[in-house]
This record gives sequence, structure tokens and C-alpha cells, in this order.
Amino acid sequence: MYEKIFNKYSPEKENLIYILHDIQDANPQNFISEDAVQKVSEYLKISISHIYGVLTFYSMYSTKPRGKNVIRLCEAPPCFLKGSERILKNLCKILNVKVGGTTSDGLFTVELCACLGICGNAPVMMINEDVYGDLTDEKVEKIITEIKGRA
Amino acid sequence: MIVYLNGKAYKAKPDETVLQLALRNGIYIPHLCYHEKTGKAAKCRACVVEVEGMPGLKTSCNLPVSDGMYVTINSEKVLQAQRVVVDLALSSGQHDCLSCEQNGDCELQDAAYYLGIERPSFQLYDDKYEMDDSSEFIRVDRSKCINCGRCVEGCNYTVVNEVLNFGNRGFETKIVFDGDLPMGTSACVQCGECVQLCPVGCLIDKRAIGSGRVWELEKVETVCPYCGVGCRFEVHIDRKREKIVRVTGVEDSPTNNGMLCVKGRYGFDFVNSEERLTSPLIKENGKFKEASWDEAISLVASKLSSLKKEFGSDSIAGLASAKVTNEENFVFQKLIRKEVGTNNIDHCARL
Amino acid sequence: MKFYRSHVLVAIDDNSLKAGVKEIETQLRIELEKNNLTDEIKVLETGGLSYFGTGVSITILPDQITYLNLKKEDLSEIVREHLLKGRVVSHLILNTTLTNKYNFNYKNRVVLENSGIINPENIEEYLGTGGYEAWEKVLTKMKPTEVVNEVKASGLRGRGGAGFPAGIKWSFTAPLRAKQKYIVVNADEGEPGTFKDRLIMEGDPHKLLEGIMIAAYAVGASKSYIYIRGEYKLCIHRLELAIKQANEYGILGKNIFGSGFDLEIEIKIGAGAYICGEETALIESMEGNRGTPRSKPPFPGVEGAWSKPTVVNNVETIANVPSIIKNGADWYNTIGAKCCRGTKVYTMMGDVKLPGLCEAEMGTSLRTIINEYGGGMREEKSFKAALVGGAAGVFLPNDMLDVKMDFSSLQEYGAVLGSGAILVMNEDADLVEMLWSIIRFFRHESCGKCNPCSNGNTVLFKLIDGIRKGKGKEADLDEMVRISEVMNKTSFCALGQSPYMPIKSAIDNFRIDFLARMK
Amino acid sequence: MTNDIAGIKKADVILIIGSDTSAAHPVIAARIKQAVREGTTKVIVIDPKEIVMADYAEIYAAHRPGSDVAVMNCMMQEILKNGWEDKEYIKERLEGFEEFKAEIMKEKYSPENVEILSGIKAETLRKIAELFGKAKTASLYYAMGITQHTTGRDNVWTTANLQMICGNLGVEGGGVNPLRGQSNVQGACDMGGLPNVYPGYQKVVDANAQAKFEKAWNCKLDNKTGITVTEMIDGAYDGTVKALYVMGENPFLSDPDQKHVIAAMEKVDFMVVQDMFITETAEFADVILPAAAYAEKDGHFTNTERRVQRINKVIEPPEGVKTDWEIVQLIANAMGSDWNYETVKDITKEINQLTPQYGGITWERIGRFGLQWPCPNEEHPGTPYLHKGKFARGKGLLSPIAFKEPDELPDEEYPLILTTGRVLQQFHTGTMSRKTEGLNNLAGPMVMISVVDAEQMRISNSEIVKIATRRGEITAPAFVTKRILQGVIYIPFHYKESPANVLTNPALDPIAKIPEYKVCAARIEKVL
Repeated sequence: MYEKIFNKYSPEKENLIYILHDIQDANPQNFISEDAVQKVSEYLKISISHIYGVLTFYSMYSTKPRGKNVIRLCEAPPCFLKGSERILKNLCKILNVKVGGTTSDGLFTVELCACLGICGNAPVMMINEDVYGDLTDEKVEKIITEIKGRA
Repeated sequence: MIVYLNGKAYKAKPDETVLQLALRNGIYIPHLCYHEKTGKAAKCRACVVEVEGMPGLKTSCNLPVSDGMYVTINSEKVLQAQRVVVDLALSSGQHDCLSCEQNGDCELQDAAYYLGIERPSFQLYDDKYEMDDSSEFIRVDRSKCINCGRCVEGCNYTVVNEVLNFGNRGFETKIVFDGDLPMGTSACVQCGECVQLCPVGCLIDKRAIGSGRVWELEKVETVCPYCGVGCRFEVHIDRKREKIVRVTGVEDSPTNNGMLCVKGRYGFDFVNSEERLTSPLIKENGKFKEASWDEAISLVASKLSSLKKEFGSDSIAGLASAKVTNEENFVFQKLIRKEVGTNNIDHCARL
Repeated sequence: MKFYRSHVLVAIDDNSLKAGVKEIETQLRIELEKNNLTDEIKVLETGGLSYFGTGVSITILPDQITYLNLKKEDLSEIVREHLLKGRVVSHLILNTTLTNKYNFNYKNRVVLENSGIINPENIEEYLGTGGYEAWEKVLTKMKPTEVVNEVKASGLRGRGGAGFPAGIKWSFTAPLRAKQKYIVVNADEGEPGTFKDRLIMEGDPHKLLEGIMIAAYAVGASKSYIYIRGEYKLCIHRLELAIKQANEYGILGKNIFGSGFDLEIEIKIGAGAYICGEETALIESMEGNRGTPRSKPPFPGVEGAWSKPTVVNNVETIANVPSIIKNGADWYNTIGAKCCRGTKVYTMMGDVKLPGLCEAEMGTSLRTIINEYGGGMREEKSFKAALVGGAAGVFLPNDMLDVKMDFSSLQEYGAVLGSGAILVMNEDADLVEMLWSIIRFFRHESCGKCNPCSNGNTVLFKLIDGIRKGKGKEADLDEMVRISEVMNKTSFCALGQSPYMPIKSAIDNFRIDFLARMK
Repeated sequence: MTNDIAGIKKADVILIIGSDTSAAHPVIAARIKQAVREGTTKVIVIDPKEIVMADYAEIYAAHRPGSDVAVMNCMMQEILKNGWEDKEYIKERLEGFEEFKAEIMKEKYSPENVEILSGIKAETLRKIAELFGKAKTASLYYAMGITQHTTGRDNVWTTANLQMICGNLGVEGGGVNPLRGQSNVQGACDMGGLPNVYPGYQKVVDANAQAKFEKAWNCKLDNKTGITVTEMIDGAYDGTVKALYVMGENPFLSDPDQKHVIAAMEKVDFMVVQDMFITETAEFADVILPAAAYAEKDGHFTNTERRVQRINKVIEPPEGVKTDWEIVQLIANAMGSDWNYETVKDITKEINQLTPQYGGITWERIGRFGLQWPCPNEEHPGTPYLHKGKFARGKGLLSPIAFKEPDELPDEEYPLILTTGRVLQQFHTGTMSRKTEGLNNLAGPMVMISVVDAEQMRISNSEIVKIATRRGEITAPAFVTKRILQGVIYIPFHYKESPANVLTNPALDPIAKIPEYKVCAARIEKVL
């Protein structure tokens, strides 16, 4: 798996962000493992601590296994004004997880994130690469049921 | 080039910063992250000053001097900002000077003292970090870390061991070893550069803990006894016990710029070792017996003289040492060449 | 070229895709075929149409009628009534007068002149509007210094927040001799409430590319990066497509138009950090590091990406450039306010009737923007405050509604134009909640590099959280102002300097909201 | 070192061969890594172990121990073939080029042939030659990996040949830079702690030098070269050496073929050991004289870049202990002489007078950071790098050096190559470093073995194994790693519990008299 990703990028530090994105996307648990960090360190010839520093700086990366679907609910002021806090509470209730936690079936992880730039449709969330706007409790429940159904 | 500090004119060097100029002239500006080796990080923001013609406050550590510059260090505006900044740093951790090993040699303590801060205004620290005692020679107490970044800079750019970095972001930022491993299991080689650079009590020499307050110790410069690089270091001695407590690298030494290795910095136990010989020994019937210096010296002298007489000078050989001084090697070869009368002298240069 | 009686613009963006626009477009084509209109009516996919919360929308040109919130079953009615018989289906239109008056007055648009009209995925359509003419003019008729001077003369100021004159920024880098120089476009839009750059890139990617090309020529850069946040998937897709097309047309690449000038444009993506909107943090991130800001000087214009001279401009700034070159600085000087020429693209949210994107001349009053572009207050409630400039902005109260929206006028009130985000709040809004959310945001996004920002925001959050929970006291308000003021004076970059503005303006103007929590 | 530490960063390319720099000279390693990190310098590492420095290298190549001359001759052949040599420098400053070239251009040094001799791929050899040959300024760093061979002198000459034809000697940032292994090994050599020279490398066979010292010391001196340390051991063994006076050395652990050393020390009539501890060697002594530690005295050390630095008395020595010079003076006077050094300063003054290179390095002048010799008079600023403008001997001499195999090669009985060296956390025979418990916790005895060999022998990591050679056998835990060449094992020599020098081959370089620690044939067995 790593070989395939590494082949896409020359071994230069500037490609670190891309490589980490690809590795995380290729991981069914949506995270970057210690082993992956080691491999990247060998390929790019940069230190493990540098990679770890980058990895933990950006909010899109995770060093811990996550659910198949990563829900990122925006908590920035525009969404907050439109009730994102209530949406979050309800979301956590229906999934029975805390923020940052993963459901026992491994389907969902709930995270908070900064502004997604879709404030016109606040409150919004992203599930993996898809954006959902104008959220209401009913809409959120529907989306979750739909994804569960697909799984 | 003339620069005014608090209204007084000082001669400045063209490539220095305002902070360097001030420190060079014995004027204190609080600073926590600046270090001559790791440079102008401008992270702590404690070194802010006012400059005529420039809006707001400027950090003096990364402010180049210019001719006629008029810098104010002691205005209420400056001091008030510095007070908040240092207060924030003090509030971010558990800075308990009474029990801290760095007491008396702490740059945060110095800054707080200068600004008249008695205790932190806020308590931001919530026991989030455990003490990392896993390393053989170094203790990491992140509750005292102010994220100045000197250790990270030193590890990556000075000794280039590339073990330390910052992990996480914002208030959660902390120093990490490799992928956040305990220091002792990381790839750290314990050169101690980070300990030497740490301005507070976060990274400390484990074995010096409880061995004496900074002001009780005397410091003498000398040269490392291990490999041939000749790193210059300072030995910290507890005079009451005539004991070496710690060793630190000399920053302005052209050979090592303050750097040392694990042996040079921590491998000094042999000097105060219990196993040291304190009396000449003479072997009798296969066993060593303590003897006086007179006895031992005359035995050696008479033995060498008689063997020389009986078997000739070349029956005697001497091994000089790669670990003693030039002067001692000089007199040793003089002894072998002049008094014994042979060139049978060598040492382990090749071994 | 084939002539069509009417064009139907179908807005394709993240929202409409989610709302099933593809299905509706198919239905539209089926209906057109049914009515034998395929030779007369052309369906075009376009970028967002500046409306939000409105699901799928289509616009019919030249009539300039927009239908909102469409469902599949609405299509047969629109095709039958409007396209066949010429009768507007009024129950599907929202506030026709407003849309006609402002949102489709394309004459007043500079940056968004093509957005919503052309298919952003087809270079031909951009060329059809006179696109890349400025680029050709620059390459064939102008010297780099002339381009810099023209932009200088136009008075174009950076749209990223600080408002630094773009031409002057270029003039620092242009004369430097270096093996490599870079143009970096800052598309790491992260200011809460701001998404103008996303819509510019989605709606008219070629305009951005053309602006980059002109800037690159002006400063002598042969390589350009667009640093874009990882979440903007559609933007990335459309820009990649646009770059590919431009390369195929010989507009980009080696020896463009035989001029000997080479340019390569590459997209760099981020990984989720607000701080990377700061130009030096952005450069750090591009190089594969933690995105923390660098000490200045040296400024990026002298020593930027990989230590080479680097001009960093915001998307909107660059998107102004083609029009300036095409029409001249004199033309640009007829638009906007004296201190800052041109238009400003705003994203308006909150309690207005028509939240969304709008482009207004610099110097337009806040009242006009809210009432006319935004359709006024929703549910006829009264205006309480507007947060202008995103989280790093200022709460403007009622008595400041007539302030002119430009860099200098706002500055007089200690406010900033910032990113152009306007969050409008009605009488029900609670400033404690808003401020709490803002400080939480800063605390979360502080990069941790400097002490006043990372620790200061933690202190501020502790204080506001206490107030929110009813445990605060009045002195906490002064403490917040005091701490944030020092943060403003001492922080490394704009992030730590910013909380002061919302805190000070909220506490000064709406103290009563805070006292209400302290019984 | 011909050059100085500060000059490390001035090199465009640095070749490290036969030096585990980050283990044995960590601060020099840091300087090289700094240069790599700053992007100004590229590094080539040639070593059978993939040492830490290999991580910083542009090119790393593992060569079979003992193939150094072949590898460097091959580099030079490629350089000459491609015209990367410094032609002007060769013309102006060197002699013997034609004869030298005749050897170098021989077919046996072609990359393809050297691939067979060294195990480095021909393609890699070409790349190394190109990177090194094309560099504007290249420097070369080596340590005992070059010298501790029966061909040690050849190896050293070859490094000089390489640097001479590339015009890298006598320039800032260039040079042939042997890294000295002990704090004052340079000073011990400078001060005439060698059988063939007086202080300042004035030859004992040179009548002028002899006269000079006879006059200064008011005595008659012997005019023939003495014997080296390994010859002393042999002499003790065969009875020609009756007395050994050992000051601060530990030949028991540092000399090759320990069994032989023990037998010799048991045989010698009279042995004096002067040390801080009862070392393994001191156990055999007739008299032990307790000496002061470095921290208990004043004087000077000379470092690897020829920098003479002051050492200061830090603490009082324990009661009953004397400094080495005091002891030597007592013995001299007890032997009937009339030495009268009151302080160390008096000796320093005599050094200034008798050692031309140290003429200007006086006690008063030396300062905190010392002076680099040669420094002939008090006006001289010291010499950061040697051979500037011209060589000491006039023209630099290129010598044709033919490749020779090591003394003992692996065979069926002993199929592996054993090589020895140091680890970061320990020093030499451990007399000093092993007194610090923490250092022992960090690094104990081991035998490094390649994963491939370990797998074949079914040896797992940390397993105690037996290592045997024709001289003897020891046991040590196995350290199984990818970072060593297949067929090679490595043992650090610090440990008396696993003494590597029980195993090593005492065969000497015929001229330099240095034993071949870096190559001998060995075998590993599982301990059942």
C-alpha cells in the first residue's frame, strides 16, 4: 500500500502533507499508524518527530483509529449561532458517543472542526468528503439512518 | 552606529539585535526563548520594547539595530505588557520554585522577579502531564515547560539528533520525543543539549537533583577527558564535599559550541569514585599492600636503575598516555629517554 | 456559433449537488426534449448562484429570472410556462425585485462578473467572455514593470484582510534577482463566515488563473502555487481542470504565446489549520512543516517559500487583476472609495432574508448591504449587531450601520473589513454566546507558537466560559479587555492579535448582555 | 586533522570512511550533520556498518573490511579517467604523478573489479567518484577504520593521494582529517610519546635533534629508534624487555590477542602502573602509583584539530594521590637526577623551548580557547589548516599504493569477518566511562550481526552467543540488525566481561606497527 502511494510523490518534504492524506484515506480506520509514520520517515528521510509534529498539528489527521465515517461538525461562530451545539448534543445522543469517540460498531466518529466555508447553509457538517448543510435534528437522524442502511 | 536605550547612547554592532545590544551592555530585558545559539525565536514575546517611529511594541530579540534608533525598555507601557506576558507563561504550568531544581538559575524566575510578579494570576495547568523519568540521565517535567522551543531547535539544528519536536497545537502544544514516546525509549542519545538550553526546570539533569542549589556550586572550566575532539566544559562542584555535581558545555568554545556527548556530560563518576586508589601499592607474595610514597618511589627507582645496569637501557620500556597532559607526557618521555636512556617509549595512539 | 434563444444556468456546487441537482438537470433536459426546445434553449452548468439555503436553483437568461428550491416535479411547469410560453412561474421565485436589482446587475461586478453565467468547467466559455485577453495583452504588449505600475496605479488593495496595496507588494519582489520566484495564491479560506474565495474559484476558475499569470509575469515568477484547504474538493477539481485546459490551449506552460515566458501552476492542499491563512504559516505548510508563522523580517517577498522571493496574494485580490489590465487602472479608479478602489465580495449570513454572496463597491454602507443586498432583516425583527470581518472582526451596533465599508472608514471605528464576512444578528442574539463561540474558536486554532496567544486565549476562554455559566463577575470583563489588549500588542501574528477586536467591541457596545449573566 | 573543526562547514562534499563518527566523535558528527541540514554539504559514507551518519549521506556504501585501498584507488581511477582531478594543483604542488598514475589505472581498480573486492556495486563506485571528484572542495574524515589494518599505512597514504590529486589539501574546508580517539592522543604524540621522535616530531635518528636535546638536558641520548607498544609486549614475552612502566594505559584490554598480553605481563620482571584505579593491567603490576584525574590538575591537552587547550584543576585530588608529573619527577630524582619543576608552568616553558610547533603556545598566551599548532613564536596566530600554499616537505609526494588483502581472511572454519570499535556510551577500555552506572545501563557488551546471518544460524536478538577466532573465544549477547554487511560481525572492545581483544589478530602493519583490529576471521556459535 505504501509503495503505491510513495510512487506518486517524489521523496521531498513538501509532499509530506499529501502522503499523509493518501495514507489516511487508504486506511479503513481513517488514521495514520505508527508503522505508517516509520515508513514515511524512511521514504522522505525526515525524522519521526517531524512527521509526528505535522500529523498532530493539522486537524484533518488522526493518530488514533477512527470510524468508517468521520463526522466533522462545524463549531465556528456562524454555525454556533444557528444551533450547532444542539445538533452536536443530539448527534452524540443518537450515536451514543462523546466528541472524539467512535461508535461501538466502528461506523462513526464524531469530531468538531473549524469553519468549513459553507456558512450560508449553517449549521453544517462533513461526513468523509460529503457536505451536509442546513442541519436540523431530523435531517441529521435521516442522514445517519441512511448511512447505517448502506453499511 | 549609535542606538539609544532608555535615553542613553550605546555603540551598536551592525548585525546585532536590540536585545543583544542591551544584554551586551548589562541591561536586562526579560526574555525566555532567546538563546544566542538557537537564535531569535520571538516566541515568548516577553522582550517587547517601544521604538520611536514604530507603531505598537516590538520584540527586541528579532529587531535589528539601526542608527539613531531610540528604544524605550522601562516605560510603563512596556512593563505592563511584559507583566501580562510573563504572567501568562507563569500561569501555564506548575512553577513551584521551592521544589524546583532550577531555582536560582531559571530565566522565568528572573523575568518574574524583575517584573515584580509574586504569583501567577491564573491557573491554567490541570495536571495534564505526567513526569517522564524514563531516561537514564534526563528528567522531563512538562508541567514546567513554557514551549520556548530552544530544546527543539537545539535537538534538530545544533546536535542534529532530530528526536525532539513539538506535537499538537495551541494550548495543547507539548514537546515530544519521536512519535510521543517516553524519552528513555525514544531514539534520544542523551547528549543533554536540551537540558543545557532549557531556561526553566522542564528538562533537567536527573543526577544533579538534590545535589545542591546553583548558588552553592562553584564552576570551573576545563576540557573533556574522553575523545580527541576536546570539548570545553564547565564542571559544577560542591566544595563542601569536593564533589562534581554536573557538567555543562561552554557555549562560546570554538571546538564544541556548548555541545557535549552523553559520556562527556554524564560520565564523570570515575573522578569521585570509591574505587580510586589513594595510596601506592606494592605487590608482596602476589598480594597488593599499601605503602608510603617514599617506599614506592625508591623501589621503582632502584628497580629501574638495577635493571638498566644489568640488562642495559633497552631492557626497559615505558608507555606514555593518551589521557594525561602534554606536560606529563613530556616529562615521562624525558624520564625514559634521559634517565633510563632508551627510546622504548610509546602509547596507545594506534589502539 | 449556434444561436440559442435562451440559456438555462444550472448552479452546480457542493450544496446543490447534495440537493440532487444532477437529477433535476436530467429532468430539465427531458422536459426540453419533450417540448422540442433543445435547439432553442441551451442548458449550462455554472458555479454557485450566490444563494444559500435554497437547494437547487436555475437562472434563465436573458430574462434574469431565478427559480429557487426546485423539486423534480417543478421542471415541467417551468419549461412549459416560462420557456415555451414566456410566462414567469412566480410562486417558484423568491423576491424577484431584489434579485433583479442587485444580484444580477452584472455591470457592477468585477470579480464575480462571470460567476453563475458561464460553465466553469469549460475554458471556451471563459474565452467567449473575453477571458485571457488581458493575459495576451500583458505578454505581447507590456513590460513587467508596466504591469506592476498599472496595478499600483489602480489602487488595488489586498483582500485577505490587511488591505496592503497589491502593486506595492509586487514592486518589492519584481526587481529582485533570483533563480526562482513564486506567486502563491492564498486560498486557505478559514475565517469563520467566509467563503467568497470558494465561490470565486468554483464559479470562475479561469479568472483566477489569468490573474496568477499576470502577477507571475509582473514579478518574474515561473512557478505558482494555489494553496487551498483540503475540504474544498470541488474547487480543487475545477482548478485542476482549468489548469489542464489552459495548458492544452498553450495559455500556460513553456514559452507561452512564443514570448519566452514559462509558467507552471500547481495546487497545494492544506490539512486543516486556520493559522495557515497567515502567509508565512502557509509557506511553512507548503514546505511540509507545522503551519506556524515565521518571524518577519525577512518578508516573504524577499525570502519566502524555500527561501526564494514569494508574493502571497489572496484569491479575490488576484481575481481583480485581469479586469484591471483589460480595462486599465483609470477605469478601476472609477469604482469604489478613494482609499480603496474596486469592489468587495461579501458573504452575508445570519438573520437576513437573503444570506449569501454579494459584490458591492468599496465604500457602500453596511445598511445598504444588509437591507438591499441582504433583503433586510428576516422575520421583520430589529437589527442588533453585525459581526464584520469574521471571528477576527468587530461587532458593529445599530448606530454604526451607516459606516462605509472600506478599509479606512472602518479603521476609524477600530473595525476592520477583514475577509468580508458579515454576520447579522437580530434582537434575539446574545453576545455572550457569540463571544464565547469566537474565543473558543481562537483557542482551538491558536498554533501554540507564541506564549500570549496560546496561553492568553486559554485565559480568555476560562473567563468567558465562567461568565456564560453564570459564575463571572464584572471585573472579568475588564480583565478580558486587559489581557486581549496585551495579546493584541505582543502576539506573533494576527491570530493572537485578533481576539481584542470582538472582545472590546462586544463589551463596549453590549455590556448589558454580559451583566445579565451576573446576577 | 590537517584542517580545523570550524572548516567542516566549508566543504561541499565530505567523505567519511572508517569512522563511526556519531559514536566515537559525536560533536564532530553534529557539525557534519549541521552542514548537511543547512544544505551546503553532501556526505558520502563508506563503512561496513550502516552507521548513523549514513542516514545523512547522499551516498552510503557498505564495503568489505580491509578493502579501503581498492575502493579509493577505484575512485581515483574514475576521477582521472573523467578528468575531475585538479590538474593545475598536480602540476604545481605534487610530484610522482606518472608513477602513481601507472598503478591507479591498472585494470584491477576498475569499478567492476573493485565491486568484487569490496562488495560495493560498480555503479555506486562511479557515483561516489563523481560526487567526490566534481566537488569544488571535498574533505575526508577517517578514524581507526582506516589505520587499524596490516595495510594501515597504505590506507593513510591512499587518503592523502586522493585528497592531493583533487587539490583538497591546504585549502579551507578540505583536508585529510583523522579523528583522534582520546583526549590527548595528539598531545602524547606531539610530546614525543613515540619510539622514533622527540617532542615536535624531531627524529631520534637525526643527529641535530639529538644534539639539541642532549644540550638542553645535559646528557647523552640514544640515537636508535625504540620499540612500539606491541613490540614491548612481545619483548616482555620473550624476555628482552625486563621492566614496563605504564602510565595511564590499559594494554590488557586495548592490545590485540589478550592471551598473549597476559602471558607477557606475567613474565615481565618488573612492572609499574600509574593510574587512578586498579585496572585490569594494574593487577599484574609490582607497584601501583595512584595518579590524579584530569579534573585534579592543570596543564594542556591537544585536540584532534591540533588545538592546544588549557585544562584546569577543578577539585582537590583525594589525599594520597599525586599528579603524574609529580610522580615522574620523584622517580627521576630518586634515580639520581636533579629535576626541579616547581609547577606545571615550568614544564610548559621547556616544551615551548624544545618543540618548534609549540614555540608560541605559552602558558600566558594560550587563553580560554587555546591555539592551534604550528605556532612557532609568540606573534604567530596559530594554524587552522596545514599545507596552505605549500607542503611542509616542499612538493607533495604521490605514492603508488597497491591493494593488499588483510592478514587473515575468512575461511570454512572461520567464515565471518570480525571487526571491532566503539559505541557512543562507552570509552576505550572503560576505565573512566564504566564507573558511571547510567552509561553501563545504556550500553553493555554485544556482537552485532546481520539479520541474514542471524537467520541462517537461527540466532535471535539478545541471545548469548559464542564468538571464536584462532586466538580465543568470548561470549556476548547478539544484536541482530539490518545495519551491518552480511558476513561481517562487530564487537565493541570496551568490556572486560566480553573482551574483544581476546579475539583480534596481532598481525601488524610492517611500518606503522599497528595491529589489524578491523579484520580477522571469526565464527559464531550458539551457546547450548
